[in-house]
Amino acid sequence: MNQAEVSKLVSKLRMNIKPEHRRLKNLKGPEGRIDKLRKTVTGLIKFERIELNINRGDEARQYAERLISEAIRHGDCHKPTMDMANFWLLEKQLVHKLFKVLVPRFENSTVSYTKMIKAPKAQNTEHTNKIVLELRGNPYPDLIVKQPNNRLWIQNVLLDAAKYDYRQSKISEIAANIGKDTQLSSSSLTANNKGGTQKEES
Amino acid sequence: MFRTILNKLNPVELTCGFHTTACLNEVRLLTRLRVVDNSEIGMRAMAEGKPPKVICVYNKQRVGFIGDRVMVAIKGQKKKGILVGLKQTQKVKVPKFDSNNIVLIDDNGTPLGTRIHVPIPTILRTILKEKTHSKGADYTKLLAIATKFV
Amino acid sequence: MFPNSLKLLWGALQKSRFDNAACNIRGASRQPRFRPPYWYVPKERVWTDDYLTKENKQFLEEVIKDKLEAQTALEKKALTSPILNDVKKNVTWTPQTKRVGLIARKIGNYPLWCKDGKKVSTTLLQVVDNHVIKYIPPEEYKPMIKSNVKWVEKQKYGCILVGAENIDPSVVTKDYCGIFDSVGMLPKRHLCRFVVSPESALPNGTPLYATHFRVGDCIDIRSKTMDRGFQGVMKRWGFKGMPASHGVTKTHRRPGNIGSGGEKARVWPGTKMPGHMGNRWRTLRGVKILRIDTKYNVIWTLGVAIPGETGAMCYLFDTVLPLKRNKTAPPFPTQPFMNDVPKEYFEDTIHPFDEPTISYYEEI
Amino acid sequence: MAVTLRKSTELFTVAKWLTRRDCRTLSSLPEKAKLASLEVTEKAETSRRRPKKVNPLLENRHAYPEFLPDPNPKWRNSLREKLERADMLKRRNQIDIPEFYVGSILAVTIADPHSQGKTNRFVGICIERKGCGLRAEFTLRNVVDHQGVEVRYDLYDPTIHKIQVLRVEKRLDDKLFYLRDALPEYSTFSFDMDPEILPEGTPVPINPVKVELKPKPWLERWERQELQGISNIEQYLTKKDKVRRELRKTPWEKYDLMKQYRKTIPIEEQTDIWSEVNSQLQQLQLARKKSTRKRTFSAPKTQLG
Amino acid sequence: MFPRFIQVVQHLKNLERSILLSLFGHPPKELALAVSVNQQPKPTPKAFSIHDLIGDGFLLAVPKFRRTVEKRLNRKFGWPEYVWKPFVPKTNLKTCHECGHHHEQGRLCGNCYKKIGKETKEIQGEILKKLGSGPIEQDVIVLYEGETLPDQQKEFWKGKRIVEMKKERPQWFSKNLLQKSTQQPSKSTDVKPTDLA
Repeated sequence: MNQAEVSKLVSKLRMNIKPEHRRLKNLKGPEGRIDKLRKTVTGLIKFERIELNINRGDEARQYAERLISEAIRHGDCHKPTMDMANFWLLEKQLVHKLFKVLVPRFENSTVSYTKMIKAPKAQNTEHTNKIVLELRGNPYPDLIVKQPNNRLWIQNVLLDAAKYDYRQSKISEIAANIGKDTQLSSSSLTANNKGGTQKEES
Repeated sequence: MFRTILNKLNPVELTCGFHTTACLNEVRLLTRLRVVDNSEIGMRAMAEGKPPKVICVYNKQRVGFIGDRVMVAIKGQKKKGILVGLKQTQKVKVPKFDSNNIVLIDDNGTPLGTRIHVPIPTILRTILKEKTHSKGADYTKLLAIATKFV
Repeated sequence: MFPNSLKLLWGALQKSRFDNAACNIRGASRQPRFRPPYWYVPKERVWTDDYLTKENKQFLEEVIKDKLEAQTALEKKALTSPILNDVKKNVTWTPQTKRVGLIARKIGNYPLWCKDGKKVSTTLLQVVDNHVIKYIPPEEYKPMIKSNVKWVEKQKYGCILVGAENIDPSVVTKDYCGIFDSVGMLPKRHLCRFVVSPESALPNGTPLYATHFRVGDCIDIRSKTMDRGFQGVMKRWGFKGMPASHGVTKTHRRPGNIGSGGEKARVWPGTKMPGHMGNRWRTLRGVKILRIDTKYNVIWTLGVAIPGETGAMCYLFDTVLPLKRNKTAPPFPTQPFMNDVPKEYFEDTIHPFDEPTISYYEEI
Repeated sequence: MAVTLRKSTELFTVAKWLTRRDCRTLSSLPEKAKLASLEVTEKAETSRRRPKKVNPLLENRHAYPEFLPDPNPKWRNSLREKLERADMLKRRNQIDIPEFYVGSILAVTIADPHSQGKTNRFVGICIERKGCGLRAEFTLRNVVDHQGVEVRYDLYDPTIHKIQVLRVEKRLDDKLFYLRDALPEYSTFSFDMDPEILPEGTPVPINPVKVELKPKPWLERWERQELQGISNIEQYLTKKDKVRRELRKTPWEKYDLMKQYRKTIPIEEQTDIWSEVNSQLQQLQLARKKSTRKRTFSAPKTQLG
Repeated sequence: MFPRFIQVVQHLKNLERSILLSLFGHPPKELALAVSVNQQPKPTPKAFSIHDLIGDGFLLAVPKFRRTVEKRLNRKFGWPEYVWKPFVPKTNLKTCHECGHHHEQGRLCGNCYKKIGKETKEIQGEILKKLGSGPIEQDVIVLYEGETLPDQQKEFWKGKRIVEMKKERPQWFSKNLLQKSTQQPSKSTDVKPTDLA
């Protein structure tokens, strides 16, 4: 059991982190891996939405999140953070973007700063796994459109009916139990509950 | 031969390319030890820069631990000794020393010297007492000539 | 010819969908040798986006809440049932009796110190939401594997289904939910059967606590070992491998010879070879309990050799080792909930941390 | 263009907005002027945006690092960590485990069944602290009778009677293993050393002493570890050593944000941990202060090692 | 008369050729007048006999034992837990709520993504053109042809830069930046079938 490092303080990332990093395929070893990721992080900050392979995308996502959280935590007057931004962003105009655009955008955010969604598989490509990586709050059209009007969908209609039945039976039971002994109520309640749960699997 | 002489002359400039990472520092066959009592043979061997070499460790593992009996080759003679301090990593609360220390004894367990001039671990007291029971020799005489325990 | 092969193919395809250990097909055309018991049903359901409305989601939560209430009512009923309370009058514990066990989660290791200053490593096992789901008497209990043909006549043990860790009913299949629903419980993440003698039967819904075992008792722990994947012989069987140099090429970690010629010129069954290592059920027997926390239901056991990673599920039951068995009667059939239990139990040799520092005195 | 909206009067805004399309084609000059004015306001805003205040609870992490769990998610479990912390606090209530750092000089008294008085006292400089929770350990080093001795202790071992800090200070490095290869006077401390008590409220001093190494052979390749506390390492290095040192350098590791993240416990989790144990630790600290006040005050001497 | 003569000569030539072939193997070349002395006479091919093949016993490679049905099927289809040779039907296909195309569970719909990706590329190009190579200090808002800015508070517009697309807003791209849908829930309750017959 090793001691945690105490010299640095970091903010918690709002995403799942694997216990170990991925080794991206490259000849130069760990240095080459970092170089690869630098390019991807720069691209992500520049374009705000990119499509790439899952392994590289997921790794780059973690680094981008860390970079933004460091920028939010320390601001642009902190020299090590500026040094870090200088290292990770290959195009220097993006350093301005990080501190002047992204930091205000994500300052009060309670969710992760980036989003990763699996892209559709192209035909005859069983093994390539592409993703779309984007910054939240980008000006592009949404990738996933939430359906607000789902009341008439089959599962909701069925559940509405079940809810009605459930409430009715409850009311009738209370009415019947007014005069009766209260001890019996629990067992009959359980019997009635079955209808409700079976609907859940529909 | 030539290289060793050169090394002695200027050890910094001519260090050979052996690895210098941390090793286990075990006491096993042909390990060089340090004699820490004032027996004549031991003093002379250390002064001449010819420390004794292990030629047998008397236990099952053949790796020496604190209190184990070893046979050493010292100044062309075979002598027995007891390990009283080890370089290898020890258990919690047991001291670890910067050198592998040995006290020379004869077959009955009587130390050849009259004084030990470095500290020895207190756990040795218990270990030697236990060993004395099982063997014929009495090793606790060694404890009597110790100057300091840690 | 054609329809026949199509039928076979279809049958095989259908079978291949179920990834359940019980439904494994042995070859494309063979029937399963063992019929699994009825509680072996697929648990994970295919996940779909339901797009439920807000009201309907609330309704589902309400139903679950009602079910939880019903479950607590069942618990109370079980605790006041005559089986649990009148036990001293009717049945007594004998060394041959088999009690029910517990399902626990391995949550980590840390050291404790004995009263003589010795440090011992311990493993912590947490008992979460353990409930008796059902008792199946000997007449109805049909074990999957029968070693003896006339076992049914000789059968003297029933079994108890124990579940651990409540989960949301909507994340498991309907079949799995039904097992719990039939006795009025919410579904549990883990379900296990313990073979018990009929005296130690328990009513449905009885909660089980860590105090089911006593400090100083020995238990057997069954769980799955760490999955190490496909491994070579050096790691899997501890072979020595071959030298690093002296003309050895490309065979440093290989097994070498696997048999002799002549009549034995084939690979003998059971030869130690590379293959999948770990992820197997293993039982560690005779593990001593050193400390029990009654508030969080945590058991400290001696040693770190309990199979599985941190977070693995373990099945705990009384040891079968003849020398380490219970000599005196343990809580039988189980320890019911009590308000005035001490917060922690310590084994006699263990030094509690809130006791003063250990010192030694000269023997006189 | 968007700048036009930021004019105060609404009517003006609307009018501008309506004519926006026509204005756009004229030139970019007015736009730039407005941008400049905007920059001033932005700058004022950025200067206001200061780094957030650090929670004072988090400062505990230097003095009590063993309360933080191992960051490896394989071994994390909130309940186990909680029980472990409770046990640690129970032990801390029994004996006073003071605040010390690598480089401090400690005197440890343990109950030893092997020694004659059944207790044993050892004084030395702390060269390493490792492990978390109840496994926390520290190593003391001293040179006794020209023989280097190191003893490892469990911090929460119930046989420890007393841990006394003789001098509290930090060194330039986190691990002082190089003292094994340094001249013996840098790790020699007398057993009857008097405790030096710092005046209340002073920060922990950092001892800037740089040790001198003995010539090779060494136990480790100290030249590759970027150690601050060694003064004369260059004189022993060969050309090859220097080349190798350059080859083995990993300058990118400094920027590996996720590597740092995987080694640390995030602020949010640390805050929970420290708020759980802080009140008890404060009480213990107060009790310790009371006891130290009784002792005589002695000024810290500047001393070798 | 003349052609018939030629025919006869041709026939005679053929006859001669066939005789020579049967006697000396290959027919001699057209200009070779004499048979080469060195040429060895080819051994006449033996008549085929079944005994050449069979010899004393029957030695064709044939299976010695019958393969069981189980083995045959396993060979044909593989083993479901290890290698399963036939195609496995996908069970995780869903219908897109937007366009009705099929897509895998947990992935984006291919049809919708194509559309969105194209639009994204266009906007990205437009933004890059607008922002140029100077330091990027402002957030961007995308407006389409013939659109006005939505009503927002002043703070909302502070430090934003407007990027205009030279085309109409696509139908599916929500205009309102806060509400993420273009469709309002319909209030009519009656369901009328349309486009019948």
